[in-house]
Amino acid sequence: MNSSRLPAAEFEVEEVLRAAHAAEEGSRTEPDLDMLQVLAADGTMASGLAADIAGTTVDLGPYLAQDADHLRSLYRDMFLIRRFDQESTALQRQGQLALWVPLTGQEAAQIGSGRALQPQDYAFPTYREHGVALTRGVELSQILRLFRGVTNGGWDPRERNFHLYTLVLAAQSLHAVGYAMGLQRDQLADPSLPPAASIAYFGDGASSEGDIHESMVFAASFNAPVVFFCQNNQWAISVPSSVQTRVPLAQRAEGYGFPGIRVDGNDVVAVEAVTRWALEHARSGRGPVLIEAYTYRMSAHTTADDPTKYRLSRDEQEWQPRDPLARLEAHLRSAGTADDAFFEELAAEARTMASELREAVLSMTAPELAERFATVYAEPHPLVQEELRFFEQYEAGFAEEGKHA
Amino acid sequence: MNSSRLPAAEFEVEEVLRAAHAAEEGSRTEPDLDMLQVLAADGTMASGLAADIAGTTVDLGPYLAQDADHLRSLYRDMFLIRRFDQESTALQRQGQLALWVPLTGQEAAQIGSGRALQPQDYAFPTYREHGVALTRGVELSQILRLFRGVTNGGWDPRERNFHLYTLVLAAQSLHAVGYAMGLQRDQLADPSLPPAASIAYFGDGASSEGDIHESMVFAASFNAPVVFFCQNNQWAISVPSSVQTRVPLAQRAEGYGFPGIRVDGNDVVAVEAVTRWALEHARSGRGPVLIEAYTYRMSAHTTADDPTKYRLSRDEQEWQPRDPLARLEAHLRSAGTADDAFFEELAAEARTMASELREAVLSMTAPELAERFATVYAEPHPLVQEELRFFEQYEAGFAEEGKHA
Amino acid sequence: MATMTIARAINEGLRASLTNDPKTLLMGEDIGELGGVYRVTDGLKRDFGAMRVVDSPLAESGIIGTAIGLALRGYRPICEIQFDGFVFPGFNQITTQLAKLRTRSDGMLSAPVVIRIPYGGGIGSVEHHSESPEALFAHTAGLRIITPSNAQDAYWMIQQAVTCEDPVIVFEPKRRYWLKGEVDTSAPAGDPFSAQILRRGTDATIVAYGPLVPVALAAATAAEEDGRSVEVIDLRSISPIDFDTVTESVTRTGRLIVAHEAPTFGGIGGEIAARISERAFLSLEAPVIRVGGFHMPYPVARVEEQYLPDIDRILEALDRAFAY
Amino acid sequence: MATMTIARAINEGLRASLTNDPKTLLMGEDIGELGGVYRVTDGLKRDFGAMRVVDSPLAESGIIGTAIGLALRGYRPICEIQFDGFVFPGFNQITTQLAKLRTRSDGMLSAPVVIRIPYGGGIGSVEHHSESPEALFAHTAGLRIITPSNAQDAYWMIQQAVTCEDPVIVFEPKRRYWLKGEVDTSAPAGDPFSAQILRRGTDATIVAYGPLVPVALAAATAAEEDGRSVEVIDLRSISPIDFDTVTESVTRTGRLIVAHEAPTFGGIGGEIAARISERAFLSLEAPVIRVGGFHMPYPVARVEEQYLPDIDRILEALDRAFAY
Ligand SMILES: Cc1ncc(C[n+]2csc(CCOP(=O)(O)OP(=O)(O)O)c2C)c(N)n1
Ligand SMILES: Cc1ncc(C[n+]2csc(CCOP(=O)(O)OP(=O)(O)O)c2C)c(N)n1
Ligand SMILES: [Mg+2]
Ligand SMILES: [Mg+2]
Repeated sequence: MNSSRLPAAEFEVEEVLRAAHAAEEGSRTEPDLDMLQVLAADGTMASGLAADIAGTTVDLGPYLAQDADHLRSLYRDMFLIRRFDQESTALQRQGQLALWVPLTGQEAAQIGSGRALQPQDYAFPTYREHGVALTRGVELSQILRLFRGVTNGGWDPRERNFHLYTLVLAAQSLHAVGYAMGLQRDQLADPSLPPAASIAYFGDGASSEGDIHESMVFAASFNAPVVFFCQNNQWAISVPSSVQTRVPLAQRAEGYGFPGIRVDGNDVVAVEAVTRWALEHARSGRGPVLIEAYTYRMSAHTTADDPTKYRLSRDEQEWQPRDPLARLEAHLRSAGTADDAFFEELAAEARTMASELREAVLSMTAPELAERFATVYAEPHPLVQEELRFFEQYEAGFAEEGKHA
Repeated sequence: MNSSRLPAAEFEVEEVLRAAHAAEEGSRTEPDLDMLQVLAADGTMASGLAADIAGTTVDLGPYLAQDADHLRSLYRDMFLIRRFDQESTALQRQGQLALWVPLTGQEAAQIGSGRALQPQDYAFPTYREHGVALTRGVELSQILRLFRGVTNGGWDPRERNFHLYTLVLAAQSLHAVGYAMGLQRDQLADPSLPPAASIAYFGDGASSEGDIHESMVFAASFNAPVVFFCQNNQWAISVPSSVQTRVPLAQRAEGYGFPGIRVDGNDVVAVEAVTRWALEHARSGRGPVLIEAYTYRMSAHTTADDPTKYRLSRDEQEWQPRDPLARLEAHLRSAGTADDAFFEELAAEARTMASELREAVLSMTAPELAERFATVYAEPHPLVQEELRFFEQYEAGFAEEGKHA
Repeated sequence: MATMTIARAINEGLRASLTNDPKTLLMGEDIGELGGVYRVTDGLKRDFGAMRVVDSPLAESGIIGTAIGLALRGYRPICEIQFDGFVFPGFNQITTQLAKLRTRSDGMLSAPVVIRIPYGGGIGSVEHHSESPEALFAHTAGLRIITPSNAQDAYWMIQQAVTCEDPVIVFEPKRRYWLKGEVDTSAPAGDPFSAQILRRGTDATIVAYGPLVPVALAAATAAEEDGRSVEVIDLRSISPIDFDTVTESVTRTGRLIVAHEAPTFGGIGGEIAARISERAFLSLEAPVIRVGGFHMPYPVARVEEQYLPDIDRILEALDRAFAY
Repeated sequence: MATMTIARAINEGLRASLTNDPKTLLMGEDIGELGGVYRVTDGLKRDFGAMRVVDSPLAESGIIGTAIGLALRGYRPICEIQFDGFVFPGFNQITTQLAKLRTRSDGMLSAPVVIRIPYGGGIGSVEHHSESPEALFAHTAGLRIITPSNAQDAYWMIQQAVTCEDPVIVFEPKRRYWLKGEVDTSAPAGDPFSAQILRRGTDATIVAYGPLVPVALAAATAAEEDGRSVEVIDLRSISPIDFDTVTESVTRTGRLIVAHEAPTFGGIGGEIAARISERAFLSLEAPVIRVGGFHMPYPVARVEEQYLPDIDRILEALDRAFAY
């Protein structure tokens, strides 16, 4: 992530991406190998789902939720979070946010997995999981506090069991495993507690970091109730996922001896089913699971990014027909389970949300630096106190008197 | 590694390892699953070797070297390095070395893999690979310079393409990959160069470090000519390998999309064949390979370690019959390709080596601290020069005159 | 009152923490059956079980990172890093996560993780086993760093680290593990983040911590023979530093020597020298003199005695201070 | 002579290095097609190809660790760390491997790896994108650390880092990337490890580096209005530090202010203050005053202007120095 307040790059944007690049591109596209899917890109829906897990066929049917109400609510979440994304992008362009990290294209992966969580589960996002935040019930405007630069956090993670965004890639994956080790111990101490799991979100780029490995080693070693949820959106800023791996990322799990599943990350129904299964697997003491949601970042990495530098519009167009919202809309319409009124109502709801969001952002006040001294330590700290005293005197204009106490 | 100069632990050694521990022990022993072997523990030798690599059967026959001369020379290397190990242990006990890291039990893994290397290959050891050093032609006494505390290195790695020991676990694995990336570039620049590979040695414990993961990610991404050679000797000091992994470590390779093979690490013939194949695979541009040599650390972790604290003598006894030297001796004797004279001659050679070693160690002089200032930087450095000046004046007794320039 | 070594005092302190708070747990490499390579956790797995005393996989980032997660779930993990030189794979988790969690959450979350690190040289060991990296942590806000120099402090400071709501790194002076001392296991503990004047003097002050405290005391005794009355302060806490105690001392003595094993350049002695030079500018009769390691990787065992600050090096520094 | 920004000057410097020595190569995240998030490597992959300008997997330890391996094979890798706050996963490789390789091999091996790190605040960014961690590297022997403050230095210092046999970390003042200046691409470069007096004065000296150099110069100009003649030194090299130049200056001016963005506590300013207080004890008319960040994680964007040392903070420090 780089800041939007930067001067624009002075170097000319290359007019055409080189032929070499285009050639590379060709070989980059990984085959959609063994990817679980229920809802096809054209909106047709299968009625069952089975996964091959370490050579055994597992029926995920019981985890599938396909009734009309449920599908409509999934669509609603995806629609609202896309609208949220658009509004936040607009707010950034208008200078109200320092930066924005769009999720467009990844709604199914996030809403599907987020909806699979139970209240007692705890989610560790990276920085793009606004959709998961919505499913957890986090007040969306709070997310924008981070991007407005008034806090590095934004919400109380304990309220909705949704952790703060962690910007150092992969670091949170270990926190998720440790948290799961805590859940294990809680359960041992009090077996009447509802079984719970944690879930760690990370990207295809982050998968290369050592912390991802160590988190999988620890999770396997302690059979921790954790689900690793990798959104392979094909890109780590400008670097294609083929630089991080030459096989599906889900396959990494085999090296640690726990299940790894690749799911169509643009199919919200399949994502939800797979994640439900994985969470239950974890909660019931059977250990960790890795899910790779194969999806696509349809927008820029952040509002400071310029994807024309590194990817062809052809590529972006290729993914357009796989849009997670379009396919569920197609399904709902063709199945007759949602009519124009539904979509119009939803659009209206989204408009209201957007304007409330805008209001909330504009009313967010900047903190005072003086307040920041209070949260460095939990207990009194003489250096912090001394520096705060200095700062307050300095600010109060005593500074000019020459000598600080 | 901890130092031998420490006072002995004051806490009483637990009289009996707890029943709980014993129970754990039982489940710890991993099955010898899918482990390549030619030379069985009883000395019988198969005539062929085939590996299942990603579902395809690969004939390793062409890589097998089984003629009598060769087998005798493998035995010789293993015998000499065990003798070296014993002598070094003795030197440590006599206070001539600060510490010793024994290899007994791992001779086949080290001699087999080391002998598979060609001169242009480059090896990155951890700290226990004295056997590999021998196969590279490193003067063995130089290794003891490190353990005598007169250097952190000991030999010129470029002379024999055998890198210095790296004590921070797993760090050298990335160096091996970078080196292999250099080999790739050299080859591109000058195709007449003999193809070469690097090999990274690490242990079952080190396999959990993030650097191992990153090295495998980089190796796969750049298809680097590197062989990862993991000696799974069952223990990371006191921690059994089951804490690091619940599946064979060789399986990790699947997650990166390159071949992983588990070989009987106590079978020098199979180890050599597999490593030869892997190196050729790497050198010929087909990318990295992971070899897990399944073996056993028959002695303590270091001379400062006390294995009775954490493992049962039953365990140690179980591995005794799988001794890599005993089985090759049994084979040589039953095949009639080595007689008593051979073994006696070898023992005599080893005795000579040992006494020369002892002499070399005793004649190793400690450096002067003043010399250490010279190797911190390659180019002149004012702070180092200033501190050296101070130190020399201080040592010369000028210090008493009160003021340092 | 009982006599025990520093190692045993930490063992007993850990035992007390494990007993007092069911949410505490130990994590590290070889801390279970083996009891750690220094036997500091000896017997604790036997007595508290594998869920409380966890032999972790061999990965320092993993140890610190999962400890943070455990802390988020309400636990109080006490991590052992096997040696000073092996903390660096965990540096990212300590610096960017553990230290910043509280600020990141605007004070809503805390991560009361304790990290025990045996540190320092003088044990005749190989590379990476003798370092003093405390300055590399002290610069990062959000962490607290303490280092006991005697058994009484060792027993109490580890327990105080555990109950502290902030993350605390405890640097344990490994070459003093077998130093014996009296421990009052009933006495209420003093503030672990304060310095302690161990010896009164009028002509100069020596500030030291951890393994160099006995050296500083011996130097002060030796200086007495030259007619110099030297005050000795055990810093005890490296972050925060109890500058009040040091300033007060220096305003009385007029001279300050700061000694640590870590290299002088960029070491914590620079911070002390800078701050005291400012606070006590008009009282100083000589510049603050630092005694520390040279700007080189910790040298090989056979020369470490020449490298480590010893009584003579401190006396030489005193000579320089008195020459002004 | 050409006018260019610092970013462009580094780009041109890298281009010159890639042209002059076929063994050089760049490695990092997003440095290829994208040209880095700051476009500093823009166009280089196009012109030198994927074997010389390598988009690496996303792993900082991997970048540094493989760079060491490449260096062992005779290459001269120039690594880019995307932001200051993301260097820490690579900290272990830098601290325990890169810095120590030469000593470990008794001088037989060297690892001429260059690590470029855009650093510092003032860009209105989110967490981990505005830090100044130079002190965390300066304490480790075996590394060299430089930081250019203008285009001319940027162009030459990166090239000098590349030809240096020692590992060099180049901290690039990211908020000054678009600061323009004259670059003489033909002039022989001065010693990159020396400080430079940018402005002469008689009453006080300000030492600054990287992003704060323009601030120090502006403060000196402002002080002139109060009748104070202030000398300004651009430190340029953080390890080693050119103490001779600073000492010489302070013996003339009698007062020293050291300014950096990094937190004061444990920062490199402490080292400078301590060393100059010792070297110039009898010349100092006031204690060395440090101006730096507070002991807190780099604050959120909306308050960073209050946090960052600015002209007023330096003037306030000058006032304090003149009050003695
Ligand atoms: C340790 C670390 N290194 C570098 C960065 C800079 N950075 C921010 S996002 C990003 C790409 C991440 O890609 P991926 O993990 O695929 O997640 P995505 O952005 O696609 O959701 C990079 C390199 C970082 N945040 N953390
Ligand atoms: C990064 C790091 N952490 C901890 C240590 C301390 N240590 C030295 S050897 C060892 C166990 C290594 O086990 P393994 O990798 O299996 O190798 P083996 O000793 O069995 O050959 C440990 C924990 C270290 N050297 N480096
Ligand atoms: Mg991605
Ligand atoms: Mg092992």
